Amino acid sequence: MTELPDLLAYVILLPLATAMMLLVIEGGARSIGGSLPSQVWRGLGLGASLATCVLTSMLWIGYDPTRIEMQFVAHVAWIPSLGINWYVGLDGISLLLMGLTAFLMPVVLVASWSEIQHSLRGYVFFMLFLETGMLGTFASLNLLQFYVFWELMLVPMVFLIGVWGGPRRIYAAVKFFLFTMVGSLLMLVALVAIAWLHAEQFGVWNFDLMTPPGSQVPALLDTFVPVADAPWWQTQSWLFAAFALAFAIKVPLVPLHTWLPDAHTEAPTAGSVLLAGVLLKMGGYGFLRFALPLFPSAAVEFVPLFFGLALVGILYGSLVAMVQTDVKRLVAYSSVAHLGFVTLGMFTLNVEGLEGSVLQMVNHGITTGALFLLIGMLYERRHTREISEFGGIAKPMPVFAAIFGVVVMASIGLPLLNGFVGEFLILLGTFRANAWVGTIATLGVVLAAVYMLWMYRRIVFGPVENPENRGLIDLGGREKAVLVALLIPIFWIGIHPETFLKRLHPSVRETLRVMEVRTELTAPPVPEPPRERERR
Amino acid sequence: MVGEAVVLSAILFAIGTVGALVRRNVIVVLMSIELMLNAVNLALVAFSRQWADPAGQVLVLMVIVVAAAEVAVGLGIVISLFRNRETLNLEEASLLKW
Amino acid sequence: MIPIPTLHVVAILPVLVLAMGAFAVLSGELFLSSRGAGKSGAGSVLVGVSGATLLTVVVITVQGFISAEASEFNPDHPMLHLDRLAYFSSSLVVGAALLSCLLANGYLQELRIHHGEFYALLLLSTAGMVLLVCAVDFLSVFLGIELMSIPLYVLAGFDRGKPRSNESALKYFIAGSFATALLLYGMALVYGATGATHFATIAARLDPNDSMAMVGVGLILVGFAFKVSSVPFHQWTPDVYEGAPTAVTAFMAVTVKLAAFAALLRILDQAFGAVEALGSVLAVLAGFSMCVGNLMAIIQDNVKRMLAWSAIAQAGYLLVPLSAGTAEARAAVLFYLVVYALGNLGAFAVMIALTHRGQEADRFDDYNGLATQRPGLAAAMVLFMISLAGIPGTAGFMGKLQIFLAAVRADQLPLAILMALTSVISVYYYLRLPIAMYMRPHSERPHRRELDFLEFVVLATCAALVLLLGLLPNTLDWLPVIDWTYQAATASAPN
Amino acid sequence: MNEWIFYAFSAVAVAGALGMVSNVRNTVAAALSLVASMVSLGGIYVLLEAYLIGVLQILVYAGAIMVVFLFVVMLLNQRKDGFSAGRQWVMKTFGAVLGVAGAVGLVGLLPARFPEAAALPEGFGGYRALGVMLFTDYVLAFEVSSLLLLSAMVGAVILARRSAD
Amino acid sequence: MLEIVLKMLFIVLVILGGMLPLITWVERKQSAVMQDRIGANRADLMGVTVLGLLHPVADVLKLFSKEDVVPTGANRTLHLLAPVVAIVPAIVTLAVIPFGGSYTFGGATLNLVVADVDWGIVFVFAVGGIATYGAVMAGWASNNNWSLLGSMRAAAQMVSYEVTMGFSIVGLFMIYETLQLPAMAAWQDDSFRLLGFIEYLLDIPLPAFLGWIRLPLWGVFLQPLGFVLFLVCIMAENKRPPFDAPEGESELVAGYHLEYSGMRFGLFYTAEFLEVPVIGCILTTLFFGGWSIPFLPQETIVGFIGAGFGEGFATGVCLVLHVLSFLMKVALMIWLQMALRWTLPRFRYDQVMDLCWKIILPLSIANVFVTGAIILWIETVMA
Amino acid sequence: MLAEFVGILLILALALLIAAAFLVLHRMLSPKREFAEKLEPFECGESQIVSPHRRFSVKFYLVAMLFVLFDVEAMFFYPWGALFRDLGGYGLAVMAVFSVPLVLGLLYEWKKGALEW
Repeated sequence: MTELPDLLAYVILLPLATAMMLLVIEGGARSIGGSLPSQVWRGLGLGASLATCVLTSMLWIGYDPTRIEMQFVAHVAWIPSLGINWYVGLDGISLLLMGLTAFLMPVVLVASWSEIQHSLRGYVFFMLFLETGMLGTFASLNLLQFYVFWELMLVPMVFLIGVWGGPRRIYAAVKFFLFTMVGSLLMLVALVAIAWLHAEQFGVWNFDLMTPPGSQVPALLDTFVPVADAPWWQTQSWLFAAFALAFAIKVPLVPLHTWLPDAHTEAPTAGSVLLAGVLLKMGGYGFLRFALPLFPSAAVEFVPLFFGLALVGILYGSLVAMVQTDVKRLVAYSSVAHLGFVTLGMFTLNVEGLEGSVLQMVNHGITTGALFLLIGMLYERRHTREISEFGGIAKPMPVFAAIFGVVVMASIGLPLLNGFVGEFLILLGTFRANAWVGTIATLGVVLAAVYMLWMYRRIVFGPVENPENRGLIDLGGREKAVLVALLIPIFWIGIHPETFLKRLHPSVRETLRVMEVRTELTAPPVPEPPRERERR
Repeated sequence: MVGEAVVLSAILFAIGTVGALVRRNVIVVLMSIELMLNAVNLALVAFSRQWADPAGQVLVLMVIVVAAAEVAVGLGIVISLFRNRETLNLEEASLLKW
Repeated sequence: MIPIPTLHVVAILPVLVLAMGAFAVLSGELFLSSRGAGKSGAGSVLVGVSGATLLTVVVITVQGFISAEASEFNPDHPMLHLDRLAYFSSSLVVGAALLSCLLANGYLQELRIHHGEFYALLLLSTAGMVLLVCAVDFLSVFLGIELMSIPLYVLAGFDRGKPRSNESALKYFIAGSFATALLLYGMALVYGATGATHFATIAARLDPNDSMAMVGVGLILVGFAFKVSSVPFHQWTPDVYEGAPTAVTAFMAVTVKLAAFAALLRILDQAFGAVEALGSVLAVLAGFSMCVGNLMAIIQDNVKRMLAWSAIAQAGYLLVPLSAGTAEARAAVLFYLVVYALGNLGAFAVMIALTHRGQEADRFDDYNGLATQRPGLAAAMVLFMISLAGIPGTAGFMGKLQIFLAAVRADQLPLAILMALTSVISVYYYLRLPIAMYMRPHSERPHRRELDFLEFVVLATCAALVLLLGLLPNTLDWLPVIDWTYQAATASAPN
Repeated sequence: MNEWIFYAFSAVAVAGALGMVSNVRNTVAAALSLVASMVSLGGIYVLLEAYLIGVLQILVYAGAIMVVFLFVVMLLNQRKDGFSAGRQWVMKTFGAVLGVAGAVGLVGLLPARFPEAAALPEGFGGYRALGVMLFTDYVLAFEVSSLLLLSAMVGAVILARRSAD
Repeated sequence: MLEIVLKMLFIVLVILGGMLPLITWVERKQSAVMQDRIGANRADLMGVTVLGLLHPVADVLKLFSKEDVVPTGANRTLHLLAPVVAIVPAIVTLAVIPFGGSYTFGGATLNLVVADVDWGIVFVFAVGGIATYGAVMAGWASNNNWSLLGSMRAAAQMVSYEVTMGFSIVGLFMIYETLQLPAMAAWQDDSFRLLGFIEYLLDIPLPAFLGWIRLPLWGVFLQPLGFVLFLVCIMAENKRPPFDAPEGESELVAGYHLEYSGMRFGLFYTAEFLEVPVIGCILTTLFFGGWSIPFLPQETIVGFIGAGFGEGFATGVCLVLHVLSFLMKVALMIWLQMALRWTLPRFRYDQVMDLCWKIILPLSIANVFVTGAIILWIETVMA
Repeated sequence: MLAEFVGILLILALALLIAAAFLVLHRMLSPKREFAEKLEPFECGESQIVSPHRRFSVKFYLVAMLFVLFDVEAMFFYPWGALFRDLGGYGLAVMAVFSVPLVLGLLYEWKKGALEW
């Protein structure tokens, strides 16, 4: 496919490698009494993330949208005795989300150029660490490798929130960490359980999701997971529930969402952007990549539940967003609503819904990211996020108001902007699946318009009542550059979504096909009796 | 007689256990533990008689050795504690909460 | 004429070397301390001697593990059986002892209790542990436990000017000797039921329906539960850990647990294999330990106490595979022991490195803002904490993964789920130190003390191994730890 | 005859043990009643044909270990437990109940009848039989016990020594 | 059973009823002789003083008629028990002392020891250990500073010397190959050519007259160092001068029995004096051949007399001779103790302890190994 | 062997009997004229100032501790001594190994002043 077979590995590991290199150099410098200037850290960090971005675009270019199988696959034994391999590959879904990640990272680094002043070295280190974690999560095709990246990314995120966040940062960081851990550890148990099932059926230890090209080793997607007539922990429902819990917390679905407003509000701008932009997507990605294909029957079983939760999320998120006085919290709750759409789309289990869902994830990443950046810029100037403190910002900051307006419109889902395409596809899929659900979901779109526009009006329009707002300076060059970089995809997706959809289409279809095949699987493929248990 | 001896050892062991758990005077607690060890020895001797196997008695010898070593160390600890705290009451001696 | 037994000294070489080392240290202490001046120099010599001794023993046991030749001291009447399990556990125990021994140098000097006896007792205790992990006879189990414990009681009270240290020693002593009495009574009852003290014979004669024998087995289990501080036999742990000098806490928290678990592993496997009910008993103990340990650890405000409760919880994790009893479960136990040792030793090493002018850094507040003052130490602490919490990329994750694998395989899934959930709780308190170090403002406490070279060695070793075992536990040709644990776990009994 | 001697000794042993555990006022008296208990246990050992153990029991337990206890009691010279009376009563009752329950439970789990004891070889329980076993089969235990004693010696000196030199 | 009771009564009567009163007299008289004075001679029965031999009787009468005072604050039970605990071990020790050999009359065997136990000597040590409690209890129960200090000293001294006492005679066990006291005595019922092994070593026949130089095969000749050490230990164990630091009048008034009067004191007093013949018995049995008659082994006597008067009579004569020999030796040992007691000044307490731990203990341990080496060497040479 | 044990029991009984007899006779024969001053603990003519309930020097403990440990050691020496000739050189070696730590322990006590009075 490409000249560089390990391009994907370079993409994933480049940020971490840079971080480690910086750390080593710093350690060496410290030991002889010196120190690496923090600007070097920042520069190299930005450089690394830009390089990653460039490499990712090479992936983008090299990706063949006509093929359905994984591309850029690399499969290297890592811990063979446990069936853990370095197994990465891309399909359209991963490609989009990786692209989003690689794109947001330099943007965020530039955006936080002035915000982060103390412990800059640590900040750069954790950002790069985080980038590797995120990229690795989206590319992993070995379940344990996925788990490793999934958890690994938590650590830098916790530090980003906890060290550089707002006044209640520690509470928010711990809450974020604990919520995520609950789900992921249960997922680990389920993961081990399915690996055992696999081992009993095939006699091989393997955590690979699918068999890599050129190999005959059966992988987890070949495993028969019973629906009934088995110990409870071997049934699809329970295993799916364990996976779903982890992903639902991350998404987040409504009863499990409480960590999100806190984390978003307390995190520094960059953290919020990455949380909203990338981390939340991992939940959705996890459903699509692992939970649905592995346990299709259970997934179907659970559809009503998830529809319900998604609808509740949409409505609840919107309603709560409406009463927020803190802009950042408002956006955070709007994320809950948006991600409700994403979940909804996913569980329609049809092509439109799934495509819309993935696209909406990207959209949300960009628009909400942009919103957080904008709020951050405001915060840098006023050191408050209370809506009531603002009003009439349009006068001192016209450029800001304009861009803010575009982004708000995108978030609402105005046609020709990116939000529209995603939401439209999702609603399409939903109506196909269940008209009632679709109707209620549409209500959510309206609500989104209400709270977003209301918020925009209160901040941007009206007279400048607060004297402090009078002297506000409009966006500087760096800030403009950042925002413009974000506006490009907003318009691109809105105007020409085909660029993205054509890459998504085969992958989504393949996912649905796999689900169908596995639903029809009714017995273990190789009737091998379980090994005699050696008991003491 | 073996059976009776084992019963006796069980009774002594129970008494010792209760003493170690209930009493609060460190020295009495240590003595109760000694009593438990004695009950062990009695059981071992009885069983060694039962099986006509001197191995049990070798074990008793080792228990005696250990009892001696434990007494030396345990009372040394009591003395060093007493120097600093002037109490033998386990509950009074509680800078550290249980 | 009495038949003179044939003795194979090679089988007790580790113990012998350790004893010799202890003698050398003790005579060194006598000889050097009479000189009066040059006391600190004397200390370094003694650290060197004991370090060299422990290193030698590690080399011997590792060599034994590689050669995989089982040996017995007295083949006609084996009390020790050195197979791969024994070699593996011994090298683990002695390795951990080596690391904690290196930690003592700087620490004891800061506390002004740098006496040579410390090293002598440490070596003797280690000798006891080696005996314990090689034991295949109740007699040697008992002697091993005692030789391990008695020096430890003393070490816990080593800082005898401090009431806390005295109390720690006293509590440890009472709990320990009480446990020994229970253990012994159990041994006596099992001996009464089977007429044997040798594991293999017991296994052959043990009748699971014999109530007396079962009481004995239960009491033995309780005795070990005390040693590994499993709930409900854990009450002594936090106090003892907190009160003892940190270097001692490091030593006993790690090595005792290693040795006791390794011995328990062997006893359950080779002597009580017939007792099916043990699995569920152990499972119950595991469940309680995990819950209580993790919950109690949350409310501590002292780092040592927190680590003590966490050690109780970790004992619970270790009991999970132990209750499963399969070969892979035994391997998981051994692997997790390595993980446990590294994480705890590392954490204690950081605490020790921060001890300054007789003041220990054992409260969470002492760590506030440490990251800016001692970035290296803080980073190391974070690494050890996330390893103990079981975050991927560290050894702790691999350990938990292995336990999950074993538990799920052995139909212990509820236990695995409980372990997962309680691990989440543990994350909360493990995170407290990183939070204090990175996210809170500086405390008044001066953290400055030159890092002792030996402390650096320990920290670096632990950190490197935590990462290596977390990322490449079985990949490197020279460090296939998982393979080793399997080889050790499947080493079979002699007869 | 032997049975009656056995029962007499048992009675003394139990009484001595109870006296030790229940004497809350005078630690010296508690220790002395434990001595009585131990001496009669020595007699029981002899009845069980563990002759050497019997005399060693008296030599070491009664004659040495308990002496150390007495020394320490007198050294610290504490006559009373320093323990409130009400609490004392509660503890006593609790202890008694616990003890009776424990003993009954433990005894109940023992087999009702032991099989007839095996025939004893010549010289069983004498120093020769025991010594041969100790110095050949169990020579390791013998050697290790000296390490145990060494650590106890070192430990006791460290803990009790007056000055921190 | 009857046999045991008779043997028991015999030894208790001889030692307690016969020797003990005599010793109290001898003590006074011997000291007087050694200090060149007359000594106690005032007790008279209607003018008859018989060299002061009535003093023991007077002593007993006096002790019985004194008031029994228990000081305030004393623990009455322990105060009463202490003298009992002090005297019982001294008497019980007699159970394992062989005051004669083993004699066969017809089919029946008469073994002149109350209890011929496998671990006789260990029993002596064990019982000696119990004696410590007497002193401890007395001091504790008296509620008196001097008593308490005295009892602590007494106990510390007794336990210290108990250890070294044990070590000092391990060499003997190695030679005798037994722990049984009768067997030890029987082992010594022989003699050896003093220069025999030199002859053997050098492989030159020595002149015949040198071959006649024989020594009884007694412990004292085989283990001279052991004997000295043991003697010191056992005397210190008895706390009599020169090892009477626990009751040193000049420092502690009277030590642990300060608060005792009347027969309660009498029992302590009796115990201490009873120890003297008991020690004599032990020393005799261990080091001086017990009941044996030097150069005249039992077979020789029985063979010699039996030739004329029949085996049974000969054995009877032998028995009587042996018992007399034993008592004579014991008397000699008593004299030895008296002589030492009145010759040596009292040790300071620190000297007492130093002597025990720093001199006797190392020496006796060394003695064990040297003895072992020599035995091995001799066995190799002989083999 | 048990028969021999009966001898010991009998002599024990006899000894107790003698002691009891002495005390009972004394009780019967002695006068009883008590008054408070007489019953005061003897203190060389002074009234008791220092209660005997004070602490002693730790040296006593150290001696007792040494005693108990060496007593246990001696416990092994007795049967060993009696068996020595049967064990031969092996026995000597075994005991030498056993004694090394103990002699070292003794030296340690010595040097550390635990034996100083």
